[in-house]
Amino acid sequence: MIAPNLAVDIAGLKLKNPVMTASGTFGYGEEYADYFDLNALGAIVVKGLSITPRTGNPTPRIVETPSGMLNAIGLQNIGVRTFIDEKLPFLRQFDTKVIANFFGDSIEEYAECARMLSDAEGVHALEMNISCPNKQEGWIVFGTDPMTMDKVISVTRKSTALPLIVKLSPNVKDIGQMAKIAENAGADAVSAINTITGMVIDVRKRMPVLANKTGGLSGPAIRPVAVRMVWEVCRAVKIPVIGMGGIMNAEDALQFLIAGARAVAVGTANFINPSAAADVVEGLKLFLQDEGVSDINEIIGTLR
Amino acid sequence: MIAPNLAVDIAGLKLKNPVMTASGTFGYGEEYADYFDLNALGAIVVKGLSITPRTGNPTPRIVETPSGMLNAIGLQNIGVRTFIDEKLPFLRQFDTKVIANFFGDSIEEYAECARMLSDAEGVHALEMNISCPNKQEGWIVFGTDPMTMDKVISVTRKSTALPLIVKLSPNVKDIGQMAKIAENAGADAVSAINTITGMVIDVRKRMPVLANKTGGLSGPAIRPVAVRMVWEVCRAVKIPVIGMGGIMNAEDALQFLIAGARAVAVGTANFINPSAAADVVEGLKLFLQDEGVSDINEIIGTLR
Amino acid sequence: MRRHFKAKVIDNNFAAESFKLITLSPASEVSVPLPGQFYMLESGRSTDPLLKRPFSIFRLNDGCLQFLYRVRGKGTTSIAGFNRGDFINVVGPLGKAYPDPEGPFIAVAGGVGIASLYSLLEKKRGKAMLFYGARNVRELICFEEASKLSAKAFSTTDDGSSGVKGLVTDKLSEFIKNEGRSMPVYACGPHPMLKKVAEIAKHNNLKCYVSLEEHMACGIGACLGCVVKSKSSAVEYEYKRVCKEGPVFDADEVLW
Amino acid sequence: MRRHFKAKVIDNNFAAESFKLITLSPASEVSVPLPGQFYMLESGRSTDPLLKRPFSIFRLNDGCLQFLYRVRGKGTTSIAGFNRGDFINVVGPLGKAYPDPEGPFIAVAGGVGIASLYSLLEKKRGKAMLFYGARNVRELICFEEASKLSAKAFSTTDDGSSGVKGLVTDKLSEFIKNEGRSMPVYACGPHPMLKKVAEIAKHNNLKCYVSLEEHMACGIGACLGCVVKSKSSAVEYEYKRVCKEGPVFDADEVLW
Ligand SMILES: Cc1cc2nc3c(=O)[nH]c(=O)nc-3n(C[C@H](O)[C@H](O)[C@H](O)COP(=O)(O)OP(=O)(O)OC[C@H]3O[C@@H](n4cnc5c(N)ncnc54)[C@H](O)[C@@H]3O)c2cc1C
Ligand SMILES: Cc1cc2nc3c(=O)[nH]c(=O)nc-3n(C[C@H](O)[C@H](O)[C@H](O)COP(=O)(O)OP(=O)(O)OC[C@H]3O[C@@H](n4cnc5c(N)ncnc54)[C@H](O)[C@@H]3O)c2cc1C
Ligand SMILES: Cc1cc2nc3c(=O)[nH]c(=O)nc-3n(C[C@H](O)[C@H](O)[C@H](O)COP(=O)(O)O)c2cc1C
Ligand SMILES: Cc1cc2nc3c(=O)[nH]c(=O)nc-3n(C[C@H](O)[C@H](O)[C@H](O)COP(=O)(O)O)c2cc1C
Ligand code: FES
Ligand code: FES
Repeated sequence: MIAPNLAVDIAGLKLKNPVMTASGTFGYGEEYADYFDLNALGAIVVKGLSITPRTGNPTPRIVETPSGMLNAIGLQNIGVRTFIDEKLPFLRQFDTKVIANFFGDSIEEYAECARMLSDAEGVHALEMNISCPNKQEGWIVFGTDPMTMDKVISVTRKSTALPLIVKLSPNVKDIGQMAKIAENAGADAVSAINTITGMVIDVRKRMPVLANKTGGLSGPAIRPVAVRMVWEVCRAVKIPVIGMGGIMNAEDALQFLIAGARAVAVGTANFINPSAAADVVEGLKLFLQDEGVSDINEIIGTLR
Repeated sequence: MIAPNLAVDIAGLKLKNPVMTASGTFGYGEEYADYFDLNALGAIVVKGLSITPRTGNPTPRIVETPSGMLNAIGLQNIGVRTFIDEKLPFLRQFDTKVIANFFGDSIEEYAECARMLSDAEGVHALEMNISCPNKQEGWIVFGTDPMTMDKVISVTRKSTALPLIVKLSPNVKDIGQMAKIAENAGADAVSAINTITGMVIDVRKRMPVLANKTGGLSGPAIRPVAVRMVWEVCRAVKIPVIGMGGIMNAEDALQFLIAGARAVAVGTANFINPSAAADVVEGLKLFLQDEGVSDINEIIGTLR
Repeated sequence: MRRHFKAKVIDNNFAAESFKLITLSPASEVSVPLPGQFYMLESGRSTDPLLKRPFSIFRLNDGCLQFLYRVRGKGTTSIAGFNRGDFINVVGPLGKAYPDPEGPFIAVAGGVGIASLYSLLEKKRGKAMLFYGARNVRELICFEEASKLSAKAFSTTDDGSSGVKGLVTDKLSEFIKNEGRSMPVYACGPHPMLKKVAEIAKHNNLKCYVSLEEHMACGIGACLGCVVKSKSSAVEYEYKRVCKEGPVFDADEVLW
Repeated sequence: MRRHFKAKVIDNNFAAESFKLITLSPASEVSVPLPGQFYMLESGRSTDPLLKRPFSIFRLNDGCLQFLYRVRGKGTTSIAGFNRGDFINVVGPLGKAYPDPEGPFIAVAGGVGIASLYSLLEKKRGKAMLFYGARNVRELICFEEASKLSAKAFSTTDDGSSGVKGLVTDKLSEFIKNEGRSMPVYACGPHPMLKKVAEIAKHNNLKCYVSLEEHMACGIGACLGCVVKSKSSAVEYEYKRVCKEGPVFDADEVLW
């Protein structure tokens, strides 16, 4: 049998397959190079970057929950400069697209960060993490307030010619509507979902387990919510959608693709199985062969 | 050692302990009478009632997910009349408060339902399920739209003198704000959280597993989200809060109490362990003894 | 008598490829199950899998409860991992049993559906005409033992590796046509098979009882997850709970 | 050489009340671990528990990896349930090892911290002054074997059921004061113990290496979950990853 086609196109970004890594769960790629050939992936999305380095939150930063985990890393990162100088050269070795996830404390920072990353050789697309509070305007989270969201995307849009992916927060009432706002503000694609805010309390100490009190829930626990939200997003917008949330294997990934996502990202699963993302690629191939489908694009959005 | 005090007061409703059952997970109480003495509970919350009986959704109605389950029962119920005539007499035998959960398709139905239940002997409080769409006004879900929510609570408030508990939907951006609206509209207490909307797709059939496509996620998977939301609600309002979402044992219940909930409800756990709610009561006693605390009220809201 | 109890795993061995037989010794005094009733078995120690899983009582053996199950998804895989000596939580017996057949009767089993009928064959030794269909001879579990308990026994397999090649319902039709006897029919198996059996019974004016399956959360009537559409005099249809009003239904009640 | 492999459980027995020793035979060729390195072990078949759990290599025995672990929460309870013959997923060896002591050295173990130091004692047979503290004699696991591998060995217990009653750090102070030797210190145990050991070492101008613990998700440097505050020349402090820059740190680097 001929190998099925896995290539997909995200707003002009050609991926050899629809499997990416989720930001913050794959470091800068190099951590996983010991475990599998990074050429196997459609794209690598790196840990969220800001203009200047961030130290992040105090510990404990993570706690396990039933079929999931909370994290409050606090966006620790090495900063755009160091990323470009020290991490990007390594990633350029691979025939895999590199997507830079980034964020800022203000609209200006978002725009500036996008600009800096756009000039770097080997960054193929940008993913805006808008689940961060706006320091200048009363700490409103960019991605949960329609007006703030529209503004930060519109401005950032103007500062980059790369495909701009907006990563949606699930901590909203109507994620489809938020996706529509992103589309109208100039996003080339949207990705969903980011983590859902949660808390675990140590009942003996009467204290939250995380030093930051709350953290973001990820992993299989959130998958049903993620699939539903991605499905809503796909029905709301015409731009491509990247689905994620609790994907552990190819079958989970297929739920998102069938719901309409053009690509998927593997997150927490990388922690449990360092070759999870590559295994998903293999699993998708097997599924297509098994079902006698020659092109993954014939699976996308086929939910009846 | 003297047995610790477990009694709590919810808006004048005196419960012998803070443990209730979550609506829809305990039938009308009688299903569980074979498994433990219902007198052990603080309160029994019955399956959601409407003025006239409902047939509910087609099957499959449930599907298991990682550490959780989706349900789309579709509010099947026997109707207020039959409940009062056939189920309430059984419940009156017990020295346990009975809370009637109810809903409607329109504001008038909510008010009428509350009125009918208020006249029944042996109903001690009402819990409004506002996670239902408003048929008359474009299927907006009552509990996710501030205006609609305010209206339905204000009107229903006038039709009952019983303690009125409003059950909050988690499918919102800011549950604290929604709780505040409920408080201002006249709710005596709020309960949280109802299920989070989710979907599971059968990848071979390219179809949602549930006949209703989406369903409500419950169980341990949602507990971190529920604890966080209940904590936000407790900080937003002065009226008592009833916490629920994924409680499997006393330790889980304590997370909600420490976050500030005056009482808790055990839901999905009843399906896995028919005496789960009674076991939580026992576990709370042991915890208090172990910690040398003589009154559960000294635990409530002690999060540092 | 407790209906929610701990039981010790005495044995949990393969009965055939992908079929296991688990033997449980209850740790407290428990009720005696009737043929057709079922139990909810713990599906593991953690919250994934979360819900208990429903299984028909296969046999009561020396005070022990036996269940014959097919290892399918994550729940049964987890149950298959229980070892001798482990304790597991059990709820049951649950649901309505098969009404006692007064004389000879027809039993139709599809695949692991034999689990639900086996104890009826045991109880009514020598009274059953057994029709047992499976995919192949390997999945025709305990056909020999079941045959010995029956007056007559026929097997069918999809691949002809045992008995007649074809559908068990075809064999049943043929038998009723040829022998023309008037016996009640008791059936357990996949939904399409049950539907067909119900049609055949109706067509031949035979009383018919079917044991149905639905996804279950509680097994005790509380969640309303397991309902089936059934006929109602008052309204168009009515939902009945498989775990409470069933799993055994008069085929006439069911809206197929 | 694979750092992510399947391994067969050869043994998984109690070493003491609530302590187990698991012996794993890798199914493929794997790297040889150094004392102080650790592995991430699968915590079960389902998604609850979800994450792998970190454990120091205890011993390399006949090509098998051995881990000594305390059964605490749901992860270790699940690992305790693995049976001989099961296959589990393993990632490792991970992290920085103890720097090789050139001559005699002091080893300080608190409780199950002995797991991390044991292979160093084996490697540097007869070179260590061992200080081993535990709650009671039952939790003083393999003290005898460890003593044989050491030049001298002292035990302390909280309840005096073996060795001196009291803190291991008091015994250590006393020893250094009396014997005044200049040896590097290697320590693994609870955080407050390590902090105290670091103080004692600093006060006596001894080089000191500590093996730290933090909640881990990935174990391979990707999630940034396991960081510790450490000194930095440029900024106030810097977060280093226990799984990558550690778990063994120069005590001077750590911001205690
Ligand atoms: C009353 C009754 C008696 C049964 N008796 C037996 C028996 O004796 N032997 C036997 O092998 N099987 C029996 N079954 C079917 C058995 O319960 C399922 O095979 C089992 O639940 C599958 O679980 P799983 O997690 O391995 O499969 P999965 O497919 O992973 O299950 C996922 C979910 O679907 C539900 N589910 C899947 N298939 C079924 C089904 N056919 N019926 C009900 N729920 C299902 C599961 O309970 C679970 O919630 C019976 C079912 C019912 C309702
Ligand atoms: C580098 C390293 C080496 C270790 N070596 C050993 C060893 O050889 N023997 C041994 O018994 N233990 C060792 N530990 C501690 C061991 O990892 C924890 O006891 C174990 O993870 C607890 O898991 P649990 O699910 O049973 O406990 P829970 O308390 O239920 O764990 C809940 C969560 O907290 C994390 N956690 C809890 N305690 C710790 C801890 N002390 N360190 C790290 N994470 C923790 C768990 O990984 C899990 O994510 C080591 C830890 C680290 C970081
Ligand atoms: C430890 C950790 C760190 C993360 N950091 C980021 C980040 O820097 N930027 C971002 O957009 N998302 C971040 N995420 C969210 C993930 O990219 C992903 O959206 C989410 O975890 C859901 O997918 P999963 O369930 O497969 O992990 C992080 C998630 C985890 C678990
Ligand atoms: C099968 C099922 C039916 C439910 N029916 C109702 C209902 O009728 N009314 C209501 O307000 N909540 C209903 N709920 C929501 C629960 O009361 C509870 O809010 C939710 O399940 C979270 O708690 P848990 O995780 O402990 O189950 C239902 C939940 C389940 C699982
Ligand atoms: S399984 Fe819950 S009502 Fe039948
Ligand atoms: S555990 Fe993930 S970076 Fe250390």
